[in-house]
Amino acid sequence: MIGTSQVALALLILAAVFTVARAVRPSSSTGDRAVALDMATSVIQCGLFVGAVILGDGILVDIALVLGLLGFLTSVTVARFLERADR
Amino acid sequence: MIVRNITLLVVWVAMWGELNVANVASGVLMIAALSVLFPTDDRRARLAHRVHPLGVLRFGGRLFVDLVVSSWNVAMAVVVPNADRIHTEVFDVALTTTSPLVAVVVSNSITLTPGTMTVDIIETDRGFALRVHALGRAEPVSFREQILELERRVVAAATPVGIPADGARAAIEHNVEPPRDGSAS
Amino acid sequence: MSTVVDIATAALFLIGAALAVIAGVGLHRLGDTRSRMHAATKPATLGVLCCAVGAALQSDSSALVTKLLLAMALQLVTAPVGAHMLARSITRRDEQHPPTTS
Amino acid sequence: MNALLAIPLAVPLVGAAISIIVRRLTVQRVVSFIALATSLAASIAIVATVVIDDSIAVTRLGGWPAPVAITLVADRLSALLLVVAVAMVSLVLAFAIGQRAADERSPFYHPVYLVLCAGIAQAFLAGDLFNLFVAFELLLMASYVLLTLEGTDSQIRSGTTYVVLNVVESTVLLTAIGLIFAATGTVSMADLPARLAELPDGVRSGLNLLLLVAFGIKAAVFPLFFWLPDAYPTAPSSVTAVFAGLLTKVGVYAMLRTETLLFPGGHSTLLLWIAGATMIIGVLGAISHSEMKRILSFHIVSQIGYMVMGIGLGGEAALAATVFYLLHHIPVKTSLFLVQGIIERDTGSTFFRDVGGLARRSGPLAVLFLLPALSLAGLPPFSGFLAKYGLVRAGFDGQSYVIVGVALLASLLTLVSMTKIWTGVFWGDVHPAADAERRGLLRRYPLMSGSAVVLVGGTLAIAALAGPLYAYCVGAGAQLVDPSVYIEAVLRP
Amino acid sequence: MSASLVVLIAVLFGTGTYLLMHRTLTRIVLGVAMLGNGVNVLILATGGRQGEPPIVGREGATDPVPQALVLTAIVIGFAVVAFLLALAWRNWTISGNDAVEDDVEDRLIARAGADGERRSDVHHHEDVDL
Amino acid sequence: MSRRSVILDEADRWLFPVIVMVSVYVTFRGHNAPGGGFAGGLITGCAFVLRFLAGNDLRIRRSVIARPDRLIGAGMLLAVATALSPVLLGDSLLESNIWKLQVPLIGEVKVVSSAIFDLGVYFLVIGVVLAILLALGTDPSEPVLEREAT
Amino acid sequence: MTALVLAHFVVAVVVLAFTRARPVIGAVIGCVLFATTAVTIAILGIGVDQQRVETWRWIDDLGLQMAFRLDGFAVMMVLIVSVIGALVLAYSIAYFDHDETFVLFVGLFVAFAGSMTGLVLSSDLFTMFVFWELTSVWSFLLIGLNDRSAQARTAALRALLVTGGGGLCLLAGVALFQVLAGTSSFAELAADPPVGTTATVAAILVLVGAFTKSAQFPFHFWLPGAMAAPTPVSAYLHSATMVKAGIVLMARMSPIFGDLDVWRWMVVLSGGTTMILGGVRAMRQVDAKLLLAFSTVSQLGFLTMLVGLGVPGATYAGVAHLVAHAVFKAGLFLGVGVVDHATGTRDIRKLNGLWREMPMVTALMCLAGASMAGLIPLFGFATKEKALVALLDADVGFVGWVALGFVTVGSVLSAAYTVRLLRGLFATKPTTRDSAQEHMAHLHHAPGWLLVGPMASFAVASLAAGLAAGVVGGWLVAAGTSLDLDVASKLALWPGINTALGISVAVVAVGAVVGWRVPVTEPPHHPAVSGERIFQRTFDGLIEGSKRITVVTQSGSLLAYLAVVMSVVAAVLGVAIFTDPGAGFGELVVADSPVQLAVSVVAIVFAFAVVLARDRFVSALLIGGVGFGCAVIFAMFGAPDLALTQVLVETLSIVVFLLVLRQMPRRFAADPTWAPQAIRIAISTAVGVSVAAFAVMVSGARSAPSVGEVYGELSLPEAGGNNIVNVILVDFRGVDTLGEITVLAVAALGVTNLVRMALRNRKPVEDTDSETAQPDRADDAGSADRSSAGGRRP
Ligand code: NA
Ligand code: NA
Repeated sequence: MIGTSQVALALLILAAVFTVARAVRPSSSTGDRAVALDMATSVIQCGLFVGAVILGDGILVDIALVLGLLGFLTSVTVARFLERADR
Repeated sequence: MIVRNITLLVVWVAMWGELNVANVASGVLMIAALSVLFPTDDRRARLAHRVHPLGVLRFGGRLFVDLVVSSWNVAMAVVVPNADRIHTEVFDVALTTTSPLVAVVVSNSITLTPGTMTVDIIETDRGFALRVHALGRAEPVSFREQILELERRVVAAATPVGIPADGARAAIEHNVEPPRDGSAS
Repeated sequence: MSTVVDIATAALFLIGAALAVIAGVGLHRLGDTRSRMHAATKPATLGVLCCAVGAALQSDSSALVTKLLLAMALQLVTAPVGAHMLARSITRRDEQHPPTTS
Repeated sequence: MNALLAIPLAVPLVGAAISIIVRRLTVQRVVSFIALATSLAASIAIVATVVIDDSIAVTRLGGWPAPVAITLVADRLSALLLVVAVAMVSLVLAFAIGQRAADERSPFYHPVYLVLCAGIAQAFLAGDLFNLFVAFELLLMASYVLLTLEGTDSQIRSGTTYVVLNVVESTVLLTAIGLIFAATGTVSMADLPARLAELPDGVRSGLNLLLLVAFGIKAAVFPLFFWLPDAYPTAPSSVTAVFAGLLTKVGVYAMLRTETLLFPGGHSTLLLWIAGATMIIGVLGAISHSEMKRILSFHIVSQIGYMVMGIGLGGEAALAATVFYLLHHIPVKTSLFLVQGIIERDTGSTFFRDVGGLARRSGPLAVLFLLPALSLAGLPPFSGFLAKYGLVRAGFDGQSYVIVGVALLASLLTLVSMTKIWTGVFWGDVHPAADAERRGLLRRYPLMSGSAVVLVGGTLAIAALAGPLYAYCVGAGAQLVDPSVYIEAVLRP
Repeated sequence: MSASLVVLIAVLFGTGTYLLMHRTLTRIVLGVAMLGNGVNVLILATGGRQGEPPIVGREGATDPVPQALVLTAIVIGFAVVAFLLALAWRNWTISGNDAVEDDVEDRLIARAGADGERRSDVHHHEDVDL
Repeated sequence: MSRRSVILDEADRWLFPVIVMVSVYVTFRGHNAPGGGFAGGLITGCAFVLRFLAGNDLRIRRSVIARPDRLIGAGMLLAVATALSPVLLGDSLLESNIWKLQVPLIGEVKVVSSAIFDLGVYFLVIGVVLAILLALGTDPSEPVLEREAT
Repeated sequence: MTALVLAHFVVAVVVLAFTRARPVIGAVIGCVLFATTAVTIAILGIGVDQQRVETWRWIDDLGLQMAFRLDGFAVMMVLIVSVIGALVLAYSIAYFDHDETFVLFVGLFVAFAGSMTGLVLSSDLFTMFVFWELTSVWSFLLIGLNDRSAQARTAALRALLVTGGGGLCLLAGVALFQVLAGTSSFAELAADPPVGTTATVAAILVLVGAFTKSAQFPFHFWLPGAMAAPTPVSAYLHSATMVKAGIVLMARMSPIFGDLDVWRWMVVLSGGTTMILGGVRAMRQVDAKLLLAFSTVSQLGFLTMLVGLGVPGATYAGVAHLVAHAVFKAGLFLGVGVVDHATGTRDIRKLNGLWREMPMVTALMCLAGASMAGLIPLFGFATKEKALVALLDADVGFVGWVALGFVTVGSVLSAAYTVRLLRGLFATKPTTRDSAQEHMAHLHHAPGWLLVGPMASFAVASLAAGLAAGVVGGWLVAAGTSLDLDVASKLALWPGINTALGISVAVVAVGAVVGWRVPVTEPPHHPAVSGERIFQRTFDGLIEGSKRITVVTQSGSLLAYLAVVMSVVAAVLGVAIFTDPGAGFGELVVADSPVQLAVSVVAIVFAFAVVLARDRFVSALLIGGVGFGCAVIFAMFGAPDLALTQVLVETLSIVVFLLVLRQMPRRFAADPTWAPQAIRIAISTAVGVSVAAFAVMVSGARSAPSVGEVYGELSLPEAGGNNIVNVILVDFRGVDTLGEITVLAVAALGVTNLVRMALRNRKPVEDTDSETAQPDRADDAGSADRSSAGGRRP
């Protein structure tokens, strides 16, 4: 069980690497980067759920909850200001 | 309002993780305080929806299936891309509903369902029109039909009641008192 | 019983993580920003749900389960909102300033 | 005792909270007055306690035992600085109200000013290194806001320099404190000395130096002083006055405290080098400028050098002289800025090209400038001379002849720059733009002049009462030299 | 101590310092934020060993004190960044750029002190994109 | 094209109270699990960010706290007063008390005075976020440049 | 005594505060005060067995006290100060007439007299120093009395800085004596003189102080400049009293240190050079007042040699000549003032045949002049004669003969410049150039009795004292005795025919010839090298140099400041690391967990991406990435509270960043190169590496357990919470949190304020009726409504 979770974590790290790569690639547009950050919060949530099981710690779920509730705000903010800023 | 408040109460109790007097009482207090401090005095609040629990469940189940299918589709587009799978297109689809809630739920569901993503909601004189971004080849007619089907399912879960379309929109846009011919919840 | 649950959890975790990886790859493989958002929204959301369910299966307290359910519900509500807003701004911008190159 | 030590930091915060809520000017003024008066009374009571009991006053916040609780500690040094600071802050507030600029322009002046006061009080009383950091942040954030209160072009430009450098200072300080915790497992200043003593030399010296850098920026010593002369001249005089008098001295205080309590005997040669360079470079900066506020700002830097010299010399006599120097310098510097404020209020500028002949227009104002100016330049019989003499003597006692020579040279150069102000502002032709017929300058701004007069009177009183005051400082020096007194007072169950 | 955190600390401090040394206030604020992160990681990483969350009753809990210190530091860091950004905003509304300009009086002294030796004030304006 | 978004509007309508509830939850259980007034206040702040981004009115409909700085002041007052109250009783600043109350239907409720302190923190932080939002959210479509860059 | 001194200051304040309208009243009060002082001191001090002593302890811990003693020398000096003061003050009533600065003059004059009285009464070096510096200040203000004149300002400054600098030497000397002997009292120092190199240095420092005050070479140059002051000031401060302070000091100190070789040589070389130099320069002057100034310089050199040599007879002669000089020089100055007042000029080229027009003044001036030249039967003759005798008898070896040489040559010059002065002022001279004729000054109005009276007193006193030299000399024995001298022989009008008399006669004869032969019509001579110029060049160099240094130290560039600060950080840590790396490096592991490693890499990548980003929005997003990375690290580390807070703060930070950045251009401007990129990178790398390395070092050094353990034990039972971090925040370290939220609150107020100010500047019209007006400041929600309602659309 824990072993599989470790594998899952490894996969999540891989996902994170892809996500980060999108965020920092010079060719990315601002939108891309915002998408990547959005995606990063999802990956972190996954990681927190898996981590909650590995560590047997419900506390991490709380963080995941808040992250899920508020993670979209970054995207929305970027979206809101992107139109204007690019004018 | 009732729907919303009950939803909030459920959220509150779920958060504390235990159904007991203390949690319900504090939840009621909490919701009362919220209503006092942040009254939704928008005219929109007068829009009511009748919720059908069975419809909600059916909609939820369908949404889950759609999510799985769409994830699969994206996965295929990513893992084994071909011209059809990575083709993109933008459609405008006019909804029949006049309820913003329904429009929003439809729009969100579209985003979670196979191959589509709402990129804009346009309010027209006749209701809401969605601008949808589609990943993969789609046939326009059936595509629209799919979305209208989705809308029907949403309406079956939460039916807007009592307010004529134009009145509601006028109320939203011009902030005037809407005609009082419907019941408000 | 617990073995079954364990296997289910393991599977859900692996699926969730794999979905996240696919979403991550999609961020690179797909052609334009809006296409990439498909990847970021759908598989990623499903991934989160899978992991949440997996965690819920392992939890021994009802409080944690309800909290996880709440987290899932919120994820379903918020993820499309963020995606939509981004897509909207990109669409509107592209309409105002049609991309000239690439 | 519990209540007494808490008041100077808590009551201004209550006042700040009230005047954030209530924007009515009269209410804000009354609240500020009550809060500061209460603080002042408490501070005086603290000094009385410290002197009468001949002990160190300690309160353990939250009632927890000593190493756990954050303690507020008032030894002679802290108590003295507390009284001086609160008195100064109160007088400058009266001045500011008289200036009719600051608090009428922004409803945030009073709350922020009170927070500044609370921060200063907390910095002097903190018995915990991290709490000291928080106090610094408190007074710094308040100072950022006060410095940019009017949001003018020049305020923003120099405010930016000030804010950024002080933020960097905070970062260094926080790093140092974090690493001190890492090395010792505590941030209580009474708990630290024993644990620090066990550390390897490299670690201890690094931590000490890091703290010195942080406090050095705050105190504006060479080569970390440059933010000060750029930032101070742009703020309203009432703000600059309190900054000039107090903020750098908080840095000096922190240096004094940590160098005596936490790292006794460390880096004294380095400190003397820094002291000498600070004195000379600072006063040369003053000489090079032709605007009163700039010159006075550079003087601050130079004078800090004297205090660092005292810290570097170490020993009871030198530390006593340093404490007396602090006691003298705060009101003197503040009063000079108040005089500057009066001139600026009347003429709109203190550039030498814009003013002149003020001695003829207002003799009393000239006297009001001359007394603290001569004091700052270290001429007898004023307090500045006595402070300087104490340091010189301590330097000779320790056979540190070079630094004494530098100090005396700097003192002469200070005189040069003071005469520059005197000849540029008070002598010469009355500037054509000024209304030469408008005499009775002081009577025109009663509240401003009143606070300046009280303050200058205070500086004279320091000289007159130098005997008992110096004895007090010697007591403070003795407490500083022997950290065990402090440690026992705090850790005593 | 974990080497990966050490490297992270080095990078955060290094990049933070680098960003500070610019004329553009935005970059300076970024540098401040970066340094803030660096200090937070530093305090946590040096203050104790990785472990369980410090909740009463848990075995092998990590030291709570560095966490309390860092929490305070995070808040203060946020306050500072917000204020600096407001300064940048004000700077922008005043001058149309967010460059930190040199002190006027100091430059005058420089000019008087060494006429012609130094180049005159350079005013920097942002090249507007798009 | 409208700058408002129906989706964001609805999200605000439904999520705002949810976020506030989460914040209250996080605040009150902070003493026993991660959270506390600061985190709670920030979460409510995020709710206001959502409301702000949706283009909706940020006001709180009670005049006492109509202005964010009043909220700041109230929170600060609550926190300082809690800290200072033991001093009036001769104890030291921030001395904490634990009261156990019997509430009908609910049973014993433990109230720690530091929780009141935390509540002050909560309100203050909300006020801070609101103040910053209101200030820096000034509509940039009205140019505020005082002098044009030359 | 103290009361008398204080009375001066009180009177000064009263005069300045209350006699603005009628300054003459102030002057009269001053004269009364001086007279009272003279009488009181005479009663208290003359013929009294028990010397009056008053001591006021000031700072016991530093051994500082204000100590006065009324010995014979003090009595003599106080009488000089107050009697001359009264006469000069009376004279000034007429001199100033209706000048607006008169009241200021009177106030400062009285204050000066008070300080001078205190100085001469001091029985402690420290006490003397206090008054010493005060006299410098009054002198500064009095020289600058005519502050509109740039020349006066410069002269005042020069005088202040030279005497002030000397004062610092004196201060150092005082402090050294305090350290060496534990006292600065003259009596105690004399009783047990400190010895050794340090003591010698201290004595030299004191001597240098005395030299500056008494205008001894090489500090002599400030005195002639001080003649920019009104004549009464010159007569009183810069000839009769203040410049004698150095002589007084030497008189007090030379019995203690006079037998030091270095002391003697310094005194003789400096005093002798001054005497000659002053005399030579006096011969080059055409302004009578300047001529007198240089003559004063010369005479001060003479006095320095006499008093400083530490030979009892010479000192006694010096004390006597001090009196003689004070009297005749005051008379001469006032006389020049009379001429100036009457003719409007002091230029001896423009004055011709004035003796006809003011014979009375001429006669009086001749009397005073004769005393200066050392003619019998004037007092100056007796004192100079005594000096020559003393020098001839002095048994101090070569240095004594050198002194005698200087005195002889100097006396020739004295006679010469006296002749030049008197001839220039009053005699009928053959005019060589016609053009000069029309510039010739003539008497405008006859001088009144108030002008002539005081001057006549001095002239007559010179004669009377000369005639009664024996009696006066007897009085002066008391002064000599109080200086610890064994006075062997007193003054006498006719000393009998001896070597000294021979020298005197020769000197006067040669001097008279020289004085007559040097033409008075020559333009004033400015020597290529003069102290004045050196001083000015030094001063200008100081100003210029300070500017150059300040340009470097205070560049005004935030960039440079930050570079310095960060370099210092890196440097100090580097020093610490190389001192002793410690054990920390051995305890490094790659990472606590693979996730930690991965997330660290992620955060590092984001950090570099922020550096490379050229787009404002993007950089804000990327720094958010760094923040989220740190949050994950916190969560992994066992710090969920931190992680939660970090996530929230990061989210809000991005929002705030974007709120601000949306208004700016998307792309960063190219940063103008302040320094090569390499330097920036080098500093950054150094900071990063040194901080991290030091962190490793520190982490290996922990020896004691953390206080965190105690918190853990107390948390639940005592503070009622399970979450230790939160309990620490709201309870154990609640005051930190209180401070922290206040910081937050203030920051929010600051942000609001900045925006308010921007909006106010934008809308000045609306501003006047809403923002600044009092009612709006009050508690209406109007401003909040306006700023929050409706219009908030991003
Ligand atoms: Na001027
Ligand atoms: Na400036």
